Amino acid sequence: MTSTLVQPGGDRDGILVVDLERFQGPLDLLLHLIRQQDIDIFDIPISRITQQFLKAIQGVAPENLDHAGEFLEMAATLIRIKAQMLLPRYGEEVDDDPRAELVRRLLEYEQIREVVGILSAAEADRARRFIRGYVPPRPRASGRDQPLESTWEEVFAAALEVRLPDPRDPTHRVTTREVAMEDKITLILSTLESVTRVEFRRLLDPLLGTMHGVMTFLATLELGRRRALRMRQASPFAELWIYRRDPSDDPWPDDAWPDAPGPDGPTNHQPDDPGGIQAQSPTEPQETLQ
Amino acid sequence: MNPAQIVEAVLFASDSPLRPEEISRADESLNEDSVEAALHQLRILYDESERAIQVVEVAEGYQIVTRAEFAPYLERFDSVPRPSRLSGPALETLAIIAYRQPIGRLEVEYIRGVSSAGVIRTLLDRELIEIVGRAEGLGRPLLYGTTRHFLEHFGFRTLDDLPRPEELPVILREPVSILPDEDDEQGGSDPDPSQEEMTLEAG
Amino acid sequence: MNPAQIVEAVLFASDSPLRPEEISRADESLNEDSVEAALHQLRILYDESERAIQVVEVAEGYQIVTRAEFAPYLERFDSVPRPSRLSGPALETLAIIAYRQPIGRLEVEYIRGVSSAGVIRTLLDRELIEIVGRAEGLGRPLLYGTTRHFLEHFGFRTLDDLPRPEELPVILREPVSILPDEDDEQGGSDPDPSQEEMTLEAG
Repeated sequence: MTSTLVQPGGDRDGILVVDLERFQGPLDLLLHLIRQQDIDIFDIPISRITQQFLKAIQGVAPENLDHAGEFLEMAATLIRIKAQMLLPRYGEEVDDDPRAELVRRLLEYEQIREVVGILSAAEADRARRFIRGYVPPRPRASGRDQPLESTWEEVFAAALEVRLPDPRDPTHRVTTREVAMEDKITLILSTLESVTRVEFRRLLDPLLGTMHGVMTFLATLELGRRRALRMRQASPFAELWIYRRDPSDDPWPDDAWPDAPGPDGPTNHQPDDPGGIQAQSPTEPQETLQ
Repeated sequence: MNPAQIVEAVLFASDSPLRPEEISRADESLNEDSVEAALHQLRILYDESERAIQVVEVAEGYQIVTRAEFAPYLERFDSVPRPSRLSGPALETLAIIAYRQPIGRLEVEYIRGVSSAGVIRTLLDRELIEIVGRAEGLGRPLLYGTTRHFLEHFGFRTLDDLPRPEELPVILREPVSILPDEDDEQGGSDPDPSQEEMTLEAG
Repeated sequence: MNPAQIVEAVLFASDSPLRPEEISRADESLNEDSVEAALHQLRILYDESERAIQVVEVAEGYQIVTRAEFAPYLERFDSVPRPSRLSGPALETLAIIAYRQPIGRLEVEYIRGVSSAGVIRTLLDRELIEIVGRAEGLGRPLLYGTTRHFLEHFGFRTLDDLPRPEELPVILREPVSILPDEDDEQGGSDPDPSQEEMTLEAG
């Protein structure tokens, strides 16, 4: 029912060649693929879309693409849905369709894109109306002269709500940054400063979620490319070991690290950080990753 | 000094939109109603005398701005400060926060499909959003909402100037699929994710 | 668009006074003479319609300003006290500073989890807090404490009157260090609060 569009630059499979940089993220890319081919959102041919999605993100170097991790995560989601579609389905309930959540997100995202259009138009219109350019400075009433209506009860209520993030409380982990590959590169390099080899799995923090894992792996690959480390895996699915690659070092030493990992080893990823608090990057909102 | 003159002087001297009750602080003779009346008078006066400036209602207040048709002349001047436009990610994040406020970062990121800490920081810096509270539950994540400056930046009077979710077209959605009882016409096994989940809830 | 309208728009939107030859850049149809004529026209228009604003010539050129006789209203507008309440973030920050003074901005930000420069400025502005010294160490950061005005406003004689009940978070009740790794497990390593981001093994 759908006529596949072959655009200039499209290959013979009819898969659209898209310029990934144009897209805000994986949902934007998915919407584009669906819209371009006039696909019924409620009956997405997951197999075809997955193929097209993978093709679109293939060959793009992670450092050239914002949110590379999120694109990969979406690819994983699509593959999972595709696999679930192959399973026998019991009944025709909405909940049974593995695509349902994706469809909901796509529709929601489509609405957001509509709102973006509205905001953009409003912003452009507003930008054509200029406010007064020069406002001479006038004496401002000192803050102290403004009657303050706040009561001690309010201050005290705020005091009771103060929560100090406890780094050792696994239910209260603070993440202050978006998942950036640069951070993971720092993590790997600093780990390899104190030990000469480490299991990839040890670089992962199960509480930080998939995106961190994907990014850590991408960072490992990138460092491999830069010849900053070596990777070794004895057999498929075996533990992946990462080795420091330093010309002055014996590349395969029998370091004590895997047997006796000390708590103060790998955690000191920023040994030069002077102030402690500064390292927290307090200018960023911190929230707990659930 | 008539009220319209006082209101004009105060609006002219202000660098941000003013609410009628704020304007009324200029003189004991003024109150919210007389300021509203004076504002009305001023708007008519500016319109009838074909002035290049006008009184607009924005961000829950009033402000004097140039008429849009004079923009081409003003854009030629370095001495005319121009507000910088927001990036695509910033607009997208603002759109979500505007409709879903109060909302936490993780929810924004799930809707956008990409991490958003950096863009949220930018919006906080530009005072387009602010922290409006903390959610209950694990870690009590921060919740964000739009500011009065957000309204000003986009020239909205209030948040109600944004279209309601049900007024937003959803291009991908086929007209028939809006009605759940017409599911069959879509070809039997098509799933129909529950409609109420698809609309944004204005808040 | 007549010349007087263009001149009005340009003068209004410019952030500095403009000379006639500068104003004439707004449109090819304008020159110094036509701008002078338009300025004259505008001055008459403002006078005759008894506006609160006027076109004045200053050393650097022309600008639109409010008439001198409206100054009292503007002064009053600026000085009439506005009752105000502290925002949620301001209350939280004030509570932290009250209980942990003297305290630096970074420590406040560490506890709150968000950047706090703006809210600290607000509290300084309101004279609820003041700079009480500088910390030792890198950059010798400023330390903040509460003011006499704080005590007066909230009805305390001294800081010792601040209630410190059991339910107050330990971090505020006792002078415990907020630096997270001063226990033995860390083997005396340098304080590094960022480690929760990077800890390799889940606890």
